[in-house]
Amino acid sequence: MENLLDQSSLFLQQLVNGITLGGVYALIAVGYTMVYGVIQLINFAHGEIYMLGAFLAYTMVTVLGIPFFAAFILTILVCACFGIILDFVAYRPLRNAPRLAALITAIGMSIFLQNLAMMIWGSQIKSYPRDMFPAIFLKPALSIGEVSMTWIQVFILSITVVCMIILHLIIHKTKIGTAMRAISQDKTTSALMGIGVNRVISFTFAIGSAMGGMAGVLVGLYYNAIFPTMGYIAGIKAFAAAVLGGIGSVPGAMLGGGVLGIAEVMGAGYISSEYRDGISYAVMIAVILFKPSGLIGRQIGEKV
Amino acid sequence: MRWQLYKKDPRFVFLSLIFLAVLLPWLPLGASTNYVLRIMTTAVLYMILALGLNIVPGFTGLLDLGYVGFYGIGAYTSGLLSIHYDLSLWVILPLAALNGALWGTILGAPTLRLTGDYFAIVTFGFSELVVLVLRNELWLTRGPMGLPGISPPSIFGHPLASDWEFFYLILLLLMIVLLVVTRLQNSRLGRAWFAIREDEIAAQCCGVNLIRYKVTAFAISASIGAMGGAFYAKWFKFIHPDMFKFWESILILCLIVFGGMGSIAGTMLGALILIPLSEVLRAVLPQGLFNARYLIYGLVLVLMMRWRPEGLVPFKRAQAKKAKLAQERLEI
Amino acid sequence: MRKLGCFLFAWILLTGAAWADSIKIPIAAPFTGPLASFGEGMKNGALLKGEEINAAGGINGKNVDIVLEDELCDPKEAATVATKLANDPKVSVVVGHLCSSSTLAALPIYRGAKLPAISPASTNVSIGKMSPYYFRNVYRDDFQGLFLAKYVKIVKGYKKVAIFYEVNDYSMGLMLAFMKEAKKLGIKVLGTEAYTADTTDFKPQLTKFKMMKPDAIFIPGYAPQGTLIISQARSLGMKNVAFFGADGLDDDLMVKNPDTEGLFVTTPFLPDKAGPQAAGFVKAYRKKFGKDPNWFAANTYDAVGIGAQAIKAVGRNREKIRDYLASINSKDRAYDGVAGKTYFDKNGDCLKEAYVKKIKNGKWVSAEKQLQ
Amino acid sequence: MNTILKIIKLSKSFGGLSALREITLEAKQGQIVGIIGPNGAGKTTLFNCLTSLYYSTGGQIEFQERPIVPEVAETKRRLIKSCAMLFFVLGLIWVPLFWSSIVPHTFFKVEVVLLGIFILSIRFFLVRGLMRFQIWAWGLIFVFLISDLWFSIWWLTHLLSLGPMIGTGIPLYYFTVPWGIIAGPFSIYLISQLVLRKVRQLYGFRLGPDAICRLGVARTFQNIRLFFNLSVLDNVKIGFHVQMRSGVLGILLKTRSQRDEEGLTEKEAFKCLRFVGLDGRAFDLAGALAYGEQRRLEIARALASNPQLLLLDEPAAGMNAQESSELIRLILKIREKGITVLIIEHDMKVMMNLADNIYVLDYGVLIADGTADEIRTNPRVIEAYLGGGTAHAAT
Repeated sequence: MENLLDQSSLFLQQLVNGITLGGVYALIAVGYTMVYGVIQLINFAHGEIYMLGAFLAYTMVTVLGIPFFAAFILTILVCACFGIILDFVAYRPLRNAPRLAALITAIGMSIFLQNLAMMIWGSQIKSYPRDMFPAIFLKPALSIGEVSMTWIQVFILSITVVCMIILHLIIHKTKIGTAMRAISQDKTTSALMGIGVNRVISFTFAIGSAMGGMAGVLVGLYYNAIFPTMGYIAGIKAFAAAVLGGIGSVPGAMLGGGVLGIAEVMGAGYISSEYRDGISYAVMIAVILFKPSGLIGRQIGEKV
Repeated sequence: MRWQLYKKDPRFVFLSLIFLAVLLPWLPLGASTNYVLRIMTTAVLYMILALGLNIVPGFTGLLDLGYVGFYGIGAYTSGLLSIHYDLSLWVILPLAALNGALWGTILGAPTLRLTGDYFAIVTFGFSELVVLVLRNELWLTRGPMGLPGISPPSIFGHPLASDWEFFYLILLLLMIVLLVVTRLQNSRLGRAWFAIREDEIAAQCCGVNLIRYKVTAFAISASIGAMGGAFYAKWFKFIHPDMFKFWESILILCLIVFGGMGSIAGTMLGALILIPLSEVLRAVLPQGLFNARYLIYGLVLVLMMRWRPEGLVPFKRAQAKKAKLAQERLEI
Repeated sequence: MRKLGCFLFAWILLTGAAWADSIKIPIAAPFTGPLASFGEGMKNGALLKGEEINAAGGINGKNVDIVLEDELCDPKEAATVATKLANDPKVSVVVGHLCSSSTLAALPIYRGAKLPAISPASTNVSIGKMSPYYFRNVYRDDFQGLFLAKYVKIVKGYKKVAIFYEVNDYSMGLMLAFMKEAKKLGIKVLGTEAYTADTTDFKPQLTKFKMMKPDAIFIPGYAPQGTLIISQARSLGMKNVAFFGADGLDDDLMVKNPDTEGLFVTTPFLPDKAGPQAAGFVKAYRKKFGKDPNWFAANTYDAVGIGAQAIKAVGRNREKIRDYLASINSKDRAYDGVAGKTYFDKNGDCLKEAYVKKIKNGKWVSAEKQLQ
Repeated sequence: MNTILKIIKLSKSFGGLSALREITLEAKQGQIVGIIGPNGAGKTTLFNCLTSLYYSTGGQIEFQERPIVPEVAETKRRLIKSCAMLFFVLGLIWVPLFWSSIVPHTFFKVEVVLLGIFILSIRFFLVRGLMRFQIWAWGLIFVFLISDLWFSIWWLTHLLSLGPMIGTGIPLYYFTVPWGIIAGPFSIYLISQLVLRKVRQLYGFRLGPDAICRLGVARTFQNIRLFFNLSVLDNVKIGFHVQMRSGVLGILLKTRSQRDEEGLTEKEAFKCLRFVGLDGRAFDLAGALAYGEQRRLEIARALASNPQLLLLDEPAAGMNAQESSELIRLILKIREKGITVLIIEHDMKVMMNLADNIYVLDYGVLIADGTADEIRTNPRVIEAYLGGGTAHAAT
């Protein structure tokens, strides 16, 4: 019987790991979902904004000595502005260029930002100084038998849920939210209706990047490791989560993130840890092939 | 009269360019001839890869981010065949091309129904999976230990050793690929691809079976990539999974974007300029800023798309020139 | 057409090599990229030795010019660097290549150009028999794995061990050697889990280890991932599990992390165990760079010394240098360097002792019980 | 004069909005048929359904007695449903066997139960998807059937090695053997069904736009869809695509047949251009042509695929009087070649003296059909066009 209890606590602990990882992917996936939902562009550079968020918080705390929570808020704001600048510099001029052009610009931007960070902060793995965040984060919040969940995991999940709720309200209740949904249906008509299309798109980028920056800080905290190429792989997995949930829908991003996080952790735990990244890529390809509209998303017919 | 016409004919331009390249090893460069020859061989190799990739985004307008997967498959096919069965390069090249085409079809057939963005992401997923398999399947590829000791190619029994021999071999391959690509471009298949690139719906209504022609384009592009990989393995004599990372796809994409998507001359020019650029940057950049050259490639992608999306040698102008040429030939 | 021709020609001139009349000893290592901290150790060791040689009048009157060649621990870069060095007549011996994959990439080029090379750091097993022009003044992974298994059995007495390896040639080589020896010595290997280079989330695998309840976990990977694994294991509540590793973990990065208390690693160089010159070397290194040398610095320091000694003895002809290096094949003709006596076997490998050091209240100290 | 095209009760709806409701329409060989109606009446949707750019949600289209849009009969639908249900029931006993065969000594474990629920739920969604004719269900079922087949073969070949007891006290042996016998043949049956054209046809897999073009239906578009970056000659050559046969190998080896075919196509393309009056501009880019010339190039490209039925979508839109009279002469020349023409047009002058038979569409419903004179005086048409009130016709 002892074997059974032991096995199930292993499973539950993996589940906890999976949910936390899922929360992180969900936060990043929101950025992809909102941007793709509005202007149908895969914002490859979003992964890099997530990485910049982590590094900004690191620099603020170590170099400028700002306390953690202030640095946390400041990083979110700076990342939001960064998202707007990125849209203004890279994507606005290509608003009605062919999709191939915008996609290639996104890839170029991602490579550019990645190497810029590598030049500024060097390519070694850096970690947040131990005294930076309140010590309570590391103490296990609730532990049943072998299974333990630290406060920082609780902090990440709670922030993810709170952000999702706020975002959902913004999109469905506020004026700018309706404008966003209008633009995702048809850009030109919404412009005719007096919606400042570029302004709303910048707002979308701002929110998406703010979420991405927040995710960067949380990951830096949780794994205590940041390095310039962390955005590239996490970005692609987050996009897979966004597609899995149903591109364009915020709850979809959350669901997709959770499912992908758990699938990856279970895969690494039970199937084979070498193919850990492979599992999320396989899930992404399977979803795109068999159900492009994702779990929640609606099928957007192609207008001839 | 015939001479002026002949001078403008693209075929003549390519032949004279290759004739100039043949002279390269004998140029008096003193000690660094081998080093320059090696850079030129790499540049010509990337020209072949760029011509291969050019078929998918250039002719048919589909962004393929997974091109390095086929490059890796070709390299490992060649490496494994030459280690286990010690086949010569002339047997390996067609086999690698076939293997690349096979995997191109396996990936292409189900995914080519997708819209552009999703297709790009699926090809990216494919190339990452290929790297994972190469790295983790020890029984097949010795995984991270790589494949050392690949025998160099040999012509009539004489194994190639010095750099100029490899340079002539890669030039020969370039001419073959150039022949294939130009013939495809000016044929029914090429026109169907351009139709798909210009307007899919109109192409469909003209009787072009979208899926079949996209998969054909993908298979041919994959086989050229695999052939490039086969040469690379034989030339390098050692291959390792880290050589086929996502960055290579971006680099080759950068070449065709910079040169001009869809135009053969542009793609070749792009490779000729950008590949030696990284060697020049190695000499110019200070020690610490070594990865600045990736930064510059990323910047090239962004700036080109912003100010000159059609690249150095625009596809549209190439078509107009070709049409003018056909008109003059008709009048004679 | 003409525009293209002259453009091409200018391009070629630009990449020509600069001319200087001095003896060039290039150091090929990853000075940027994830393993830059190891490369930096090699750089400092080489520069220090270069200064000392020049201070003592250089080799046969000519100054020694230490040239740093960055290859990012990437096989393609290594091959390009190797070609550049092979074509440079000023270069007659190379001290280079840290990662085994870049070493394997450069080997055929060095053999083609008959250019002898000494690697102070690449420990992979399969490199030895690949080329007669390749020598190493560091022990091989199989020896290190065997030594580690013996040490764990005799000194520490662990019964159940788990292995958490990185998917690369160095880490897997060590793991295979360790497991072979562990089976012979009766140490039970509970399980092995892998991780890729740029992951930061090790919790799924560590949770599996937690359930296995091993005595100790062997991490044959590199330091950057090592610190993360240990601190994440501690946060999962694996307080009483010991950790041990190989020379990949021997880096100051580990000391900064308070969780790594009690970690012990094998290393080719220990200041207080290595003999008389070591003390002088450590003092000079600390004076010049402000911190203690790691084993990369010591080995590179010796490698440059061996190269300089070869050039002094037989001049700059590459073939002669290779024969000279091959002639150092017995204990009495060995090069008595900072990291112990170095002599090569017929494959160009060398048999050197391995030492063990551990972290005690935040500092690297040499372990009490060594194993000879 | 046999009927070349028959559309029976065709309907198409985008979500709630029904663009076409029960359209029945006929076109005879060599006839010019006009379709008129106010904007948004569903004329272009009718053309798109005809060339299967849209999948119509009901009704049938026959071209030369060959069904382009097949009717999915009710009896065949039930066959698919029964297959689906059988597949699901077999799935029920699949899960414990699937897991026990992989990890024999782990019959009761947390993961087995959860994995079982997970696989069962996937199979349930598959069956539901299969019944609603969704493409993704067809794909996934294919994967599951392959794995069923693989495991049944594996079990049948390993009959002895499984042994009566597998660590769990339950004689799996008696489960796995019957399962192997049932699942194997059933999987083969379902795979063959799903692969054979008959079932795929039944599944509502319609001919694609390119297959319809190969049958001999060419069309032009309301907003000009030319290949603007290609030369005029190339645009027409692409129209010849259906008539050419050269494949990849032929092109690469530049075989004699491929060269002859290219030469023939070039001559034919010039003939087409001369027919349309554009042979002077053969070597300019399609984008450089004037609006009227682009319209005529699109018609030339459509003619290049040697169609029996030509669909013209507002060819005279935006043309002045002189250009539209030229167009009328061109369309009459096309009719002399024996090609049936179906025209959508607003310009009454063009329509009245061209069309033999006119159908009038309004809000997706057919409100009138007949010769040009009948239509001109039909009150319902006038009301639809002029929006009620004035009774006298617009001549």
